[in-house]
Amino acid sequence: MDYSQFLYMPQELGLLVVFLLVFLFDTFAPRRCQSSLPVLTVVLFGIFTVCNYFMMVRGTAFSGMYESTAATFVMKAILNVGVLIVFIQSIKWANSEAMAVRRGEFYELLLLTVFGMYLMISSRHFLLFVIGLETASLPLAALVAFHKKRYESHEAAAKYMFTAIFSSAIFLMGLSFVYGLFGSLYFSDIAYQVVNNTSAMLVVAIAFVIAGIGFKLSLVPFHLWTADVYQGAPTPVTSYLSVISKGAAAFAFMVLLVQVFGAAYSKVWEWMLYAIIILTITLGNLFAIRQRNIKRFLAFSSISQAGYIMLGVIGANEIGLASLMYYVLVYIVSNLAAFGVAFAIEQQSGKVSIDDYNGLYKTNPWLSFTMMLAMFSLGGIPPFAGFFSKFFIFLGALECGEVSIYILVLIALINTIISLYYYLLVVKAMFISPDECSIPNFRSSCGERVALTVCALGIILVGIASCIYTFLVETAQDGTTMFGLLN
Amino acid sequence: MIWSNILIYFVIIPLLMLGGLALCKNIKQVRAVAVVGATALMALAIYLVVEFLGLRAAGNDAEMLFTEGAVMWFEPLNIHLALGVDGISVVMILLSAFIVFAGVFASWKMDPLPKEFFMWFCLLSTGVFGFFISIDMFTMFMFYEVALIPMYLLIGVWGSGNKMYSAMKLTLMLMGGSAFLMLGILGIYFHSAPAGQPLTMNILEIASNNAVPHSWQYFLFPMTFVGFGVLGAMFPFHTWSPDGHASAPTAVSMLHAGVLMKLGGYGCFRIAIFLMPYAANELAWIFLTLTGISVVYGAFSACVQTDLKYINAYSSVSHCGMVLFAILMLNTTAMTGAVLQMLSHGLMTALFFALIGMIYGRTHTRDIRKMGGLMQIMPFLGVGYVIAGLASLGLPGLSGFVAEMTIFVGSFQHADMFHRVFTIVACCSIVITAVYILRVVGKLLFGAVQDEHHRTLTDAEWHERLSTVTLILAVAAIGCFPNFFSSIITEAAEPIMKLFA
Amino acid sequence: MELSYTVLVLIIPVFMFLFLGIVGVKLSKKAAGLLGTTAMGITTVIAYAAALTYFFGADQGQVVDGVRQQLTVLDITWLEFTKNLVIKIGVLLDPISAMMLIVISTVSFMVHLYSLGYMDGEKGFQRYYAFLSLFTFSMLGLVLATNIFQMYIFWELVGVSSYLLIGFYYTLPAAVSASKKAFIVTRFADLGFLVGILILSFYTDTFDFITLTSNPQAAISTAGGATFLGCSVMTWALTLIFMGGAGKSAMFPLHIWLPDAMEGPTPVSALIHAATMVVAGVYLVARMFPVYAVDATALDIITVVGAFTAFYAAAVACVQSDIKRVLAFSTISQIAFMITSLGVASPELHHGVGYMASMFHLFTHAMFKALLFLCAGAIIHAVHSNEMSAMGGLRKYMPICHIAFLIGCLAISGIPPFAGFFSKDEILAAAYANSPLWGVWLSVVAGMTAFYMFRLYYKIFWWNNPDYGHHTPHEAPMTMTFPLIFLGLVSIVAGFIPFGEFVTWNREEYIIHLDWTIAGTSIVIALIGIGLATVMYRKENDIPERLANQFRGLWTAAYHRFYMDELYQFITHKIIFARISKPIAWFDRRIIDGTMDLLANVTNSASFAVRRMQSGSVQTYVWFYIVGAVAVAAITIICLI
Amino acid sequence: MEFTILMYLVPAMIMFGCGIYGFITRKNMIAILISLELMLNAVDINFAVFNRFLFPGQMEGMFFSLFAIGLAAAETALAIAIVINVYRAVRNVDIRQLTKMKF
Repeated sequence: MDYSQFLYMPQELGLLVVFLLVFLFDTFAPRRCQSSLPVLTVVLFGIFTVCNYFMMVRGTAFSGMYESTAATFVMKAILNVGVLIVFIQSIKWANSEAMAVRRGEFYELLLLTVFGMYLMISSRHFLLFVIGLETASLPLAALVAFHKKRYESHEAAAKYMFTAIFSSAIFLMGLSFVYGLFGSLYFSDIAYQVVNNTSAMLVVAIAFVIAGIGFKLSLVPFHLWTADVYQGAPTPVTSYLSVISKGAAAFAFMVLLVQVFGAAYSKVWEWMLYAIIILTITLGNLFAIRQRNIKRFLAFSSISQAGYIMLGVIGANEIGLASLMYYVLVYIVSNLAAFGVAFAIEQQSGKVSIDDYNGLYKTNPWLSFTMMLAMFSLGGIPPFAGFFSKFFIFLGALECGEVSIYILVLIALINTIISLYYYLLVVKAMFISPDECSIPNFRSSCGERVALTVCALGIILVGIASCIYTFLVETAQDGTTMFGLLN
Repeated sequence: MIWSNILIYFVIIPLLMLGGLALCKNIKQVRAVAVVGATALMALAIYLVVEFLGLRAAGNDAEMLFTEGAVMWFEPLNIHLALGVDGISVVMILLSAFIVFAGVFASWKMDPLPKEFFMWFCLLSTGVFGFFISIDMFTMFMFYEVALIPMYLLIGVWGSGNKMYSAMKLTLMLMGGSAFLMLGILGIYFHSAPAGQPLTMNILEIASNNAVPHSWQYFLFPMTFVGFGVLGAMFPFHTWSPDGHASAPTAVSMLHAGVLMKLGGYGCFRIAIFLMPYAANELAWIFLTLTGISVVYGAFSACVQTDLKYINAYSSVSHCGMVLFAILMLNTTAMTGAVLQMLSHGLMTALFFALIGMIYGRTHTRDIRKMGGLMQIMPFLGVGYVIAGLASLGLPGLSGFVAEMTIFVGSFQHADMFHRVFTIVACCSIVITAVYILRVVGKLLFGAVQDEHHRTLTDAEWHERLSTVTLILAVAAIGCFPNFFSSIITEAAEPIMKLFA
Repeated sequence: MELSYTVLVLIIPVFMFLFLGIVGVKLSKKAAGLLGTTAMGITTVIAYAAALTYFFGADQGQVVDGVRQQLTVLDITWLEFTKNLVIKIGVLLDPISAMMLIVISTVSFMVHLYSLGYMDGEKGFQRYYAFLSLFTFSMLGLVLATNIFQMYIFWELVGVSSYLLIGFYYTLPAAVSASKKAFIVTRFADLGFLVGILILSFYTDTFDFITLTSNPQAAISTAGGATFLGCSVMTWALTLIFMGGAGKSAMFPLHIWLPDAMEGPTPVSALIHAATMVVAGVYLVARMFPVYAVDATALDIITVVGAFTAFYAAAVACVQSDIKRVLAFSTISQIAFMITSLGVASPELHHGVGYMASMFHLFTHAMFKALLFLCAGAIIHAVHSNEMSAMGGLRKYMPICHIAFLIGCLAISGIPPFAGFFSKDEILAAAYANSPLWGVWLSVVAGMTAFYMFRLYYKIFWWNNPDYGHHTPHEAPMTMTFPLIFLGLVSIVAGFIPFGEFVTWNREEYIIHLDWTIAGTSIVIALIGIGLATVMYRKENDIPERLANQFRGLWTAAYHRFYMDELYQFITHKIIFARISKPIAWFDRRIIDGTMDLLANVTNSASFAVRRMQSGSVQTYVWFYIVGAVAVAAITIICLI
Repeated sequence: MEFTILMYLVPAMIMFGCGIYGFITRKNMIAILISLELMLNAVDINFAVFNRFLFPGQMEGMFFSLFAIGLAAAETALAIAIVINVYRAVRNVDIRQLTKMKF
């Protein structure tokens, strides 16, 4: 066997190195310097993230089971940024008493899920894909259950676990149909045989596959676990769930649908996705309106955001892919900012209800300012990044120029008004509502502040600095054969 | 390079103000920064007008001037940061500069959080100026929303009455409008160039390509027109206006009625009409009916209001309806009238709201039934109010008359009977306007003093006098020397209206 | 042109207005008053100079083969609508505008002078003079207008200055509502004027008077016989324009504002509501006369409106008890005379003498009606009341005023040799020339005029005198009596001016020769009227009571001005406010706004409705999951088959 | 008798259906885990059968089912651990009690 092909997966290898170092330190380092583990992890992962940008390679490995293209590379790099921010945020938390013995596990499990996502992103064979998927989702179940003391944590873990297994069963069933139809699990082989094949079996297979990934993306109606899990899980895990795994899944989803089932686009899955997008955006918004718990609220908002991300998939073109990656990046910074503020406040005062935020601006101007940026960005208000990402995702969707897509976009646009309503509710709580017993002023930990600053800068700059989007478009167009068989 | 273009500084200055305000420690510095910035903007605007006239006089008859230094922004989508102004945008910029200047002084004693107030104020003006100077649909739309969103906090935090409701309603309705607008703009973008050529967001190129298929125009024209029409308070999308104005603080009402609502009219004309002349011609009658309604309708419902701000909000509905009405007449004179009306309505409504704010700040009520005989107590404000009222009911020598007459004459030149009859209907509004203006003036200023406590109140202070006088002078200037403005506007409107000749 | 200095008559007053308006409060009252009066004096001198130069200018250049030329002294572009439709601000000198110059400047100067005494010690004295200057400016601008739109501009300005002056005592509710009423009613009329202008300019493509009047046939023909609702558009235009005139000149049914306008200071009533502004309507029709002359329908409408108003106002005047109201109604009636006389003056009959007559009457009426009002002012100043019941026997206390008032009454009743006789005689002549009906009608009204004027005269100066308590009425100060004397003299001699040499419809000379049959009858009728008044009101008696009781219904109706005001009240409040505005406001709040709120509520309730989905039990979640997946698949399959 | 592919597929599908049914109806979490196992095994059977009958050439399906079994084991292990956690917390394993967080 030719080991040189491992060189085509430098990011995975780098990640493994980081993981091993952390693991070794966690196992053998003396107890007294254990507390420096989080910082170490951050440093290592930071170095890795930076190095990422020098390890760009293109090529396939393992007889085409694994492919590394510009797009996958950039996608992983984007995810790394998010993961790094999550790590930085959770330094203080990881050093808290409750975490004393288990902080190592936290980081190791997270790193493992990242590894799984890498595999998902660049796998070109369903076996590898499934392995990646499971690697990405199983450790998260453990992480959701991380709060030993809190009951919600366990309930959330149970719900997540059962739904996850169920959905993977469905997904695998779908795969078995695919295998039964085409006798191969290589993306490329399947893609060619999908052409003008519209057997019911294929339709069921595609539906099951969509359901399987839809679970990770929490698309309606596969989303019902989301709110409970987000609420129950420890906040860093929640933020991780909400952005990183969602981002990875979104990319993988696009690859799967476009590259594998692209030939069935207009006949089969365009309409499935069409319906699912409308349901996702609308129901997500409808649920979000009434939430008072900030984490649940963000959960539903992230559901509707996932719907918007799917607009990039339904566009099924380079602009769509680029806009999707861009949207994920913007979504990472915005959502992490929101979660960061929520997390800081939860850490400080244990308050998680939006009503507790009343008059926050008087006491903690910077936190509320960051939160406001995040809300405006999520709501798609210029000049913040969210506006640009929404605009481009719509643009990508409309590229194909079908009237039906115009209607879809119109529905999505009308939904942005509803979403703006509940985002403004948070802003209102912080800036306008009278403050009888507002949270006292406090100084959040260094890590949190760094993370929030990064996010805030991201929110302001990612949009205006057009070079990022331009770069993403170039990446999307760079030698990808994704859209070859589309019809 | 774009820095060589003076237009960009209309955006830079407010941003600098924003930064400066962020560093301010106390109210004095805040005021200093605000005044300096506003004055700079005013000076720049006047300089721009001079330059513009100079270039025109020099025989530069390009449709847009100051277009140099366009910067490629989002290369894959061919989105530029492209600037340019014609006569219409120039006068709009001048108007905005005036209102911002007056607004700063009208909100001199803003409390609480003056710093934050002025920061939002600056963001709003950034959006407004950016909208007027850009000729790229994307940047236009971006600045448009930048101008809209600060309203929420400006009303929500510093407003009065049922402010949360009003602020939310205003923001959501306007954003709803811009949702339609976004779809319209995307649609135009995808049909901006004939097959094979690169798509573009640049208004001038789209207009010269004129490639939007007629079938699409039928869909996109209503989208964009309604999108902007919501902000232009077009019936039946005007209901944000009364509540919003009633709850907004003085300066915000000034800015909103004075400048923001103009974005609606300007956009309707610059994007909807200019880029889709065919549909504009075909569908004009629908919107003509709507705006014709809102002209009379607003005036009538102003007659029975008892809250000063509601009265002015409804009169704004009527006057802005006049703007859209004239735009839809699709001829040069009416178009000139529309822009003049935007100017005059902007100034006099700003004046109105400033005075109402000052009166409210003293009497703490806006209910005209609770006030009376204020003329004896605060003669300066009283006289100012009377002048504003006379301007609004179209007294010759003040701006209102010029604008309305141009609109009426222009609209009546339309060859079609339907349009002329509607013009006469619109004319009726001048009587109704007189009715409600005089009703207010009579109840509020004249007669005996209603509330003995009011006798102790004081007249305007220096900064209030300053902002009032600024606006009154502007109103009178337009009223007395209309040809100066109308000639600038006409030469800008003519080439566009050729599309319909 | 050597007459270009005429523009000063506009510049000086407007400057005075701004000056007094802005820094007036700083000045002392005396200073402000004197300043205003002097400025007015200068204006008057210039106006006279201009008018006299125009008429008797050394170089007879103004007269070309017997036709007086119309001189456009200056014409500045003010606002350019289209290439041809341009608003210009200019000065047009022709016989009628020159004549109006004299009238306005004279009366205005007299009133300025008179006010020095009358308004002495009033609060806002400076403001008063500022407004007077504004009015003078606007009125002069109106008469000197070179185009119909300039006229409209100043038309609005006089409306506003009248509004401001009527509401001068702005603390009195009566004054406020009167001023509001005056403005809104005239504004409504101006709407007609505006629409008329729009139609006219649309077809003729010009605002300019000279272009319009020089060749009216062309104007009609460009309309190409276009009709609207069965009537030719030209008739519409002209009638609507006349509507504007009717509003300003208080023709029935737009007259209702004038009696209330008496709430303003008496000199103001003399200046605006007797001598100058109210005749603007007459002036407008006269200005456009050549155009009207080619449209018989419009002229007939004018005649009917005028004739009816003349009678109506006279009838009401006979029973009013407030002296200013009596004078107001007599004004209405007299202006109606002028209007009628324009209406009946079609060029082919009797050299269109009606035109000349109406202008002549305008001139004389301005003088003697101003005189009457100023006298009334002096009387009110003396007895501090408008009610006749508070007066009587004043001839002993204020002889000058008595004489002046008597002159005024004789003049208005048309007794030779006073001014009114000549002008009214010409009007009657014109009316008879048109049709006997109008002749008789107007003669009757003339008789009524004599009756109610002398009723007034007797009730004030003879009748029994109530006890005036400690302060007995006394003669007014010099500043007030001088104008009375001056105007009195004018009212005596003005009739002998050979008016026809100066003002005729075609600006050619016309020699007035009295038609003694008409003159005789009119004198007789006037004397009858006077005699009747003498019998009834010479001294205390109960004839009026008995008559009033005999015709109780008629009397009350007339006393309440035939309930016109009530009708208007009903229309404005019951119809416009209650039936239109309130429903619209309600509709706006409930329906339109309600829909918007409804959308929000629907969204909220929807979000409440769907919450069951999130039941919290994994099994429901999975249920939705599998159903969703299968449904998606099933639907797609069905669609594919 | 001749073994056709359906003879394997139908039972597999039935197993799958039973799994779903069990998941939705059982109260006991362990029972639910068992039904999940049923579903996963049905998948394994599918792969194996498809491979054996339709594509005997290569072993892809077989391998896949091997991996799937492994994954199933891992999942079950984790699930059991969580169930135990829950049991520690609330002293029972009734899934219908786990509805504290809802709406």
